[in-house]
Amino acid sequence: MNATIRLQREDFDAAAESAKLSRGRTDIGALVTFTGICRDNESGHGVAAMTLEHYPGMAEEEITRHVKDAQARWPLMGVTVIHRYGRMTPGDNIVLVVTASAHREAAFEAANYLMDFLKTKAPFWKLEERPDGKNWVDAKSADDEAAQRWRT
Amino acid sequence: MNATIRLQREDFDAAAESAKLSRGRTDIGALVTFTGICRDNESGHGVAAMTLEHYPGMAEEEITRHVKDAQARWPLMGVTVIHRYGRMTPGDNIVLVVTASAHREAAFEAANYLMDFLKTKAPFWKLEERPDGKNWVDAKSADDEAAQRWRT
Amino acid sequence: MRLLYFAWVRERVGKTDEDISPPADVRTVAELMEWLAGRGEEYAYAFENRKVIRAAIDRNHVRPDTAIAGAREIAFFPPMTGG
Amino acid sequence: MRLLYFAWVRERVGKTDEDISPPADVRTVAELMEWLAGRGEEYAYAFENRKVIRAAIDRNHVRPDTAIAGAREIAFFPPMTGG
Repeated sequence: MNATIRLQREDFDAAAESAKLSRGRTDIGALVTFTGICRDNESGHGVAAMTLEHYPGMAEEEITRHVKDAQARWPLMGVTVIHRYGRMTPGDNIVLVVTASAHREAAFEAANYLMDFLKTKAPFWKLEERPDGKNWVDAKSADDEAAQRWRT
Repeated sequence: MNATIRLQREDFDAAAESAKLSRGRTDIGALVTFTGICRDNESGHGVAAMTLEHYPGMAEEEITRHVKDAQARWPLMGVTVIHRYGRMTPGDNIVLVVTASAHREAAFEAANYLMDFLKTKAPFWKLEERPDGKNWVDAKSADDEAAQRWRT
Repeated sequence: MRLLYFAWVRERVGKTDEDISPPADVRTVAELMEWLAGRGEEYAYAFENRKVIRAAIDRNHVRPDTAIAGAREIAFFPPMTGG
Repeated sequence: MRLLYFAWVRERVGKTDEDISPPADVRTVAELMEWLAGRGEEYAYAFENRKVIRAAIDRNHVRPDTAIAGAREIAFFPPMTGG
């Protein structure tokens, strides 16, 4: 299994990362690419920028654990997870998950699973710059509930 | 809502199509790209090539109906569906679904929904070239069951 | 009305499309398939297992008991395998 | 042992990390937070609502009742908001 996990300040090229997983292979039937992007609006208030803080070391380890879980749950031929940190403005890429499998369900579910865990378990924190000042984003109970559905 | 639906013999550029949906926008938080690829193996037997036949006119109409359904079910900011027809060899792209939304669940679910319907309702038929001759691919009951889950 | 055939239904019938005028007592999609099956060996072969064949009237999926009155274009094909 | 603070816990404590030697009767993560809260105004503020603060020992998420014995690195932070 081809697994790439990277934390970086720089932007990523979703297309190039996704192409890397499938290039030259004829056994992959389904490729899912999820890109999370910085939005200019969160629950009705404007967002001028966002700074992502992370716990170096633990972030990589935690993502690696969940990538291994995903590999154990679904027959994957490749997984790429890239998470950025630092300051981003609306329209900037934040996170990339790419999954490759013979079949579409495995690719969709593994990508969904990894995103649910990045949201709730990977040690990252978002500081938003709003019109009324800086604000640490609250965790969403909807994200916790989404992650709960994999606990079977 | 930005919707692109194309049936074509030529290959597509998944990266360019996905970039087209998000370029210059700051309201999109999640972009899901699904690429279906021709595999060299199907249920244990080799596949040298595959020819996709379609019902011109109805294929576009049927996909348009399901894209509209998806727009009604989820808050989407953009959808692209491209389905190829003609002869393909392993590693070739077959189908592309891109969905853009503010939130990841909508983007994931809409892409999944559209793929389930492309598999079971869009008028396309696959003729495989196997070592033992040409063979029309049988519809899979797993695909019908996957499509059933959206009927609520 | 115009008939269209796809995939192995097309291969068995031996043509992609044709214009037909079925008798007035052929009212539904199922009755049309039965009538077609009686038109010769290739049709009998194409429509031998009618339960698996799907139909569309004017580019909309329909059930076997759907009336064909007013249809301009009726298509017959196996279950779809796109995506 | 080394302590690390992230996000608003870090901002309130006013530092990213420090080395500490808590007394022997501080046995669990919850007891460590209680002890830290008594170390001054900034700690009292950072740990005033201890129920929402999460902890990791040696880079693994842990519950408040987890023993801290043998830990090299303990981190405190709010619920994660990555992805």
